[in-house]
Amino acid sequence: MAEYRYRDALRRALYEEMKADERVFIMGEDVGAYGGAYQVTVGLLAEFGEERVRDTPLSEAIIVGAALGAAMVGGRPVAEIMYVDFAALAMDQIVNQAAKIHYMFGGQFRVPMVLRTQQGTGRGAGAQHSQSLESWFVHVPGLKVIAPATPRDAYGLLRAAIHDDNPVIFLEHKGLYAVKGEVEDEPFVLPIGQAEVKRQGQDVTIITYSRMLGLALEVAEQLTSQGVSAEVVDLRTLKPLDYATLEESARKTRRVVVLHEAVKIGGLGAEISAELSQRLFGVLAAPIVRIGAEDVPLPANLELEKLVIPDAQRLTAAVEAVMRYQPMPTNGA
Amino acid sequence: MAEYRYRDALRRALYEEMKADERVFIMGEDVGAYGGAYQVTVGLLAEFGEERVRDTPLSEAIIVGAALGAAMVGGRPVAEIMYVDFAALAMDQIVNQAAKIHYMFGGQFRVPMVLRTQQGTGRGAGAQHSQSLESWFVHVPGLKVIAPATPRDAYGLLRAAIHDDNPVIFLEHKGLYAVKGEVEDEPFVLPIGQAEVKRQGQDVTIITYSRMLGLALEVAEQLTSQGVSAEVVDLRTLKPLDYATLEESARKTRRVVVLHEAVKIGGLGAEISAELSQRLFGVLAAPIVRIGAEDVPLPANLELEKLVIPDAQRLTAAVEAVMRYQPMPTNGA
Amino acid sequence: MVQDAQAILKLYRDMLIIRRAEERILEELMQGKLASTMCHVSIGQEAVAVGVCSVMAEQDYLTSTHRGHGHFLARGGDVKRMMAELFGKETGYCRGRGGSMHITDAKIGHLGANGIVGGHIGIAVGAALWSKMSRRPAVTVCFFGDGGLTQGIFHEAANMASVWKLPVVFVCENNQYAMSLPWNKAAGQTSIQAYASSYAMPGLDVDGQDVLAVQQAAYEAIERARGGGGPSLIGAYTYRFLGHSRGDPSKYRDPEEEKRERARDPLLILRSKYPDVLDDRTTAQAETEVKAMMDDAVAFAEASPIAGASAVFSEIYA
Amino acid sequence: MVQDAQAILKLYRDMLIIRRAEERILEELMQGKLASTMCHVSIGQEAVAVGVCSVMAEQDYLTSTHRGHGHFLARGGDVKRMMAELFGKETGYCRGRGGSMHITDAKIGHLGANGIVGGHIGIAVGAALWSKMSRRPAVTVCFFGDGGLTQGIFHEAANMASVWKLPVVFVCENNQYAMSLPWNKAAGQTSIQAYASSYAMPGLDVDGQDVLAVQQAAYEAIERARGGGGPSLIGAYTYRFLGHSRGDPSKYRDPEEEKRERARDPLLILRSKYPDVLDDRTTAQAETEVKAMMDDAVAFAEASPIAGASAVFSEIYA
Ligand SMILES: Cc1ncc(C[n+]2csc(CCOP(=O)(O)OP(=O)(O)O)c2C)c(N)n1
Ligand SMILES: Cc1ncc(C[n+]2csc(CCOP(=O)(O)OP(=O)(O)O)c2C)c(N)n1
Ligand SMILES: [Mg+2]
Ligand SMILES: [Mg+2]
Repeated sequence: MAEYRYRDALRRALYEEMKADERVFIMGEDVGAYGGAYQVTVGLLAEFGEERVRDTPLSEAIIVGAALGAAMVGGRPVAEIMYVDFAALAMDQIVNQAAKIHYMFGGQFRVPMVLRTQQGTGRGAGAQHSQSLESWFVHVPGLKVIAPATPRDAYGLLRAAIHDDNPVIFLEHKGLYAVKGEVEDEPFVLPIGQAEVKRQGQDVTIITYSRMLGLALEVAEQLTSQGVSAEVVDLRTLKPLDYATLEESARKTRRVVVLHEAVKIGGLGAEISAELSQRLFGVLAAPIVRIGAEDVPLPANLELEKLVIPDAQRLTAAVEAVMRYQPMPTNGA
Repeated sequence: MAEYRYRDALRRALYEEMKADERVFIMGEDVGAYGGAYQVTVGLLAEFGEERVRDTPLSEAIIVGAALGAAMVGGRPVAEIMYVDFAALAMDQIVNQAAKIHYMFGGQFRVPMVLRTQQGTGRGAGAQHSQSLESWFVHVPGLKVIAPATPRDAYGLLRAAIHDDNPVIFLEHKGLYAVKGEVEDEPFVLPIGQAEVKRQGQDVTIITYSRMLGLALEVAEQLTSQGVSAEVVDLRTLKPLDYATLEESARKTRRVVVLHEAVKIGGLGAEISAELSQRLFGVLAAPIVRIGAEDVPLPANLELEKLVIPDAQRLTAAVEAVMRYQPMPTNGA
Repeated sequence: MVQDAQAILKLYRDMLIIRRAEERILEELMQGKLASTMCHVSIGQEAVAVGVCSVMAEQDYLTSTHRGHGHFLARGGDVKRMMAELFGKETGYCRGRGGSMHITDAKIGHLGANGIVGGHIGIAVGAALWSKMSRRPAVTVCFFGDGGLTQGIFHEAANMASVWKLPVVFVCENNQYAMSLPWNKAAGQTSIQAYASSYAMPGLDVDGQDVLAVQQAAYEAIERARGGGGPSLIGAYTYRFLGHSRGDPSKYRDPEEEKRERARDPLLILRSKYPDVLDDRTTAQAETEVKAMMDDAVAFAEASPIAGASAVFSEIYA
Repeated sequence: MVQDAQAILKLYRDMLIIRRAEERILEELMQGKLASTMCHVSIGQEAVAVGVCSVMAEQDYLTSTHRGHGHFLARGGDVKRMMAELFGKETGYCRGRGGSMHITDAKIGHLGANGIVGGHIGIAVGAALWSKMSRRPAVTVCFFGDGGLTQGIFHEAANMASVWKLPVVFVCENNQYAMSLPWNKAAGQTSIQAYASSYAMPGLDVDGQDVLAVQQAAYEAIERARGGGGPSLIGAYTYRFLGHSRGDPSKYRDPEEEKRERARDPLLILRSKYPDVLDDRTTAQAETEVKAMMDDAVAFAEASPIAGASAVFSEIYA
């Protein structure tokens, strides 16, 4: 067992996969000598050479398109889009092409490609470099979507994504790259599609993913002093969603808060809240509360940015409200 | 009062706005001599000339970009993207640019532009020409989103969209263009952001929009024979959402079904269900049921396409289930 | 290229197959037999597809457009399973999920007809990239229209192919119109080959109605790519004889122009060049054979089953 | 263009303002005074911004990039409110919402620095379109980098501007690198002007370190556009003296190359051309004045308030 930073765990996954399978290669902007905008691919150029660690021209659409074409004829590309915001330039290639090729052509092609990108706030990067766009991808049939929160998950799930024969959107978080965590020395792969209970609790379930996991764990810890035992479930995979795990936890605690950094309106929290509200109608002791970013473009000033996204205060208040909830006397049948 | 087809009502709105305001102009693929892929702009070229009814090169990103630039310096463009699927080629211009310009630059610019497009199934147009992507746009701060279901709403809301000083995504439906309905002879404008109860009812609320309104009204009518009185609420504007109207109806009926053609997972129905489930916790007599497309790319075969999207049978079953719902005896406090 | 009688006849016959297949498709469409409303025929443009595909090797790839029946058939796709696809049947190439606009056969290196104008150009570059990386002598041909050329991704693709010297041949079928937009309102200039210079690749404009001219240009470009010489751009000037799609009366076109252009029929042009090889008896026999092929194809399509609900919900993921 | 002493001094001083402003910005950045981590300086590239902006008319527009301080200041933006913006203050041009990457002043026809490489090129074309449609004699200058040139939207934009003969001047600042990617790995060829021929517009490569050469090229292109002659493309060859952004040691560059290129400092080049106008006394005085400007700007920024929560949630819609 060793400590890895999130970025190093990702690099280890890339390294092992490239060693094991000649068909795996990396392409993207500044992934070579620069080592990636967030240093994930540092050293891979020296190890694997320019052929397999390809610096591309600054052209997001063709990065995805070329990865897709290569995947259709036998390659296993891991393409990088530097910021998820720039995926907006490649949405046709991701959504109309990569996601649909397998089904639309009646199963004639496989599309084993991974699209690594990173999203989120924390650097005062402004409205065009800080978005969290997972719900766009979750809405698209044919894609898989992963958003790891820990070095261990980042490692195990990136390997799984590379093994998968479908287009996988792999969402890292710019605020996590330096975060450290334990990763086993023995190589392993984590299954796609499994959420994980990251903290056991009895009274309330906080469902979250990516960088917000840290906030959830921190608040959960603080809440013990108020006698609240919070369970924290980390989705890890956003598509397909592991409703079995979510439902089990929510059935136990009967109180749910869904937390993410993406805009609340139309965010993934809506999907989860809607589904659990339906499945657990009559079981829940309180309405499910969603916490996400306000409906505002993200300001560049780091202090202002913080006002837009969820923080400990808002999460604590939400949990408290859910704990405190008293059913109204219903005025009907 | 005269009967208009949906497409003619849209054309009337364009015509009146262009007559009234020289700054309003149209640009898009085949909007001129061809009259638009779905004949909305027929005749406008003859009336207003090539300068104001501009056939663009086949380049979606620059269509949106140029409309945006024109809007920033005084024009009031109505740009057309032929199919919403092609908006995937212009997401950077829509989301990173148009939606953010006003806020990100501290209010220095206004962006009075309308992006007309059409979406949905019904023509066996296949996976790349039949999607419903409204939830992408609803998730983006800075945009407004409209999806009219009737000729009257199409007319009144397109005029409102053109008057608005913000980027408005105006989602028509390819299956509605030939549908007829009454529109007042006197010019009028409908307010953005107001849902409308299209059918009064007492027992259950069906919340829907765009082409699915027809299905909802049809099923609601059929349900009377079973003694079920269904209220049908048409959202009309998808962003901002008129929760006041939705809540009022849901509070009355205490039963809600949300219906749309877009993929259910991560669809707008999730947002509505999550929000109403929270607001009306303890008030609702049954869980909110969402109906949307299955998580499958849309097949070209018209018969197969029908299997993927909601139909009368599925809607009826959902309403019946909601009506029939019996709370489980809770096994806890 | 040396042309013997057999080769000429094959070119003629391949063009005839496309012509008659698309005429038949239109007939079936009128009778409501097609399962989708989307259908674009390439009548008049057959020489481009046939000229290019005639010099492709077995291991080569191609990507195609919404107007792709010609590329598909010229590459050797089976007209039966194609017709079944258009009829929306389970025996169709895409199990009825794709229809006309997505006709594809992976087995013959056909990487898909695509409904997004320009959307497949990236796929072509990617296929060429992997061919090069895996050291296979495969060349990828990327067909696209004059409309595709004004999409940003063409330029990103051409640039990447150029920098990485990828074995891809870009074939722009300039049929003078993108839907209703004439080329002179779509671009600031008339040439296609001029675009090649931006990407430091060879560019050549050819008469797309002359199958031999197309063949020669394609042969050179493909062999150059195969030899490691990188990409090329061919501008094949052609004309679509009919409307953009069903129900387009092409009112935006000058009838005089249509008449003039229709006279430049690639089938007639080839016949006039080789009257001895393509004499009346030979062409009549070809007609008979091709007619039978089409009857068979329609019969096969009609007899085939449509997918059931369970099939629709299968193969969403690999 | 006729150059009197005053004009030369102004060019020098405008370049000096940019140089010293950005040096000061870096200092403040190191001290943790900037409100965002995003900051790209254009030190070494001042001649392009100043040369072009020196011949723009009051009613003209420009669009700019992530590396936009130079364009902004050369166009006459107020360094105080710019510094306040970088400090994230409410008095900043964007109320602290934009930061360095989005510095903008609508009042001087500046339509925004943009964080998406190539993302603003459409805005430039649209502004030019409306100028033409509303018959105003405004020209729009679109600055972008060598990286922006490989984005599809540049090509869509150049094509549209060409077909519609729009009054826009595309200025590609080729500083030889897009982040770590050298131009020779980004494109198949060295010239920028070569891209103009695809769009049937004039193209001109100039030495971007020579402010007078840039000015001359821009003058011709702008006046041509103003006269209805349509768009042009200028390729200005320059070099960024520092890393791509803070914390980039530019390991991907050859130190020899850096040394050679840094010797071609646009300030020194202008001085060496006009030693009499730009003598030691004059330049020293300019330094003093500019230094005072920067001190004022920083003082203003520091003294300014930051937006409160209510401000953050205002002006989301117009
Ligand atoms: C991205 C995109 N935009 C628009 C369309 C609608 N459309 C389909 S074909 C076509 C014209 C294409 O012109 P061209 O590339 O010249 O091919 P042609 O139809 O002439 O064969 C258009 C506008 C589309 N399918 N995809
Ligand atoms: C669409 C997009 N892709 C990538 C980036 C990340 N990025 C910012 S600047 C830059 C390099 C830009 O190069 P160039 O256009 O030559 O401008 P320069 O930085 O050299 O001034 C990159 C890759 C971005 N901001 N936007
Ligand atoms: Mg064409
Ligand atoms: Mg550069």
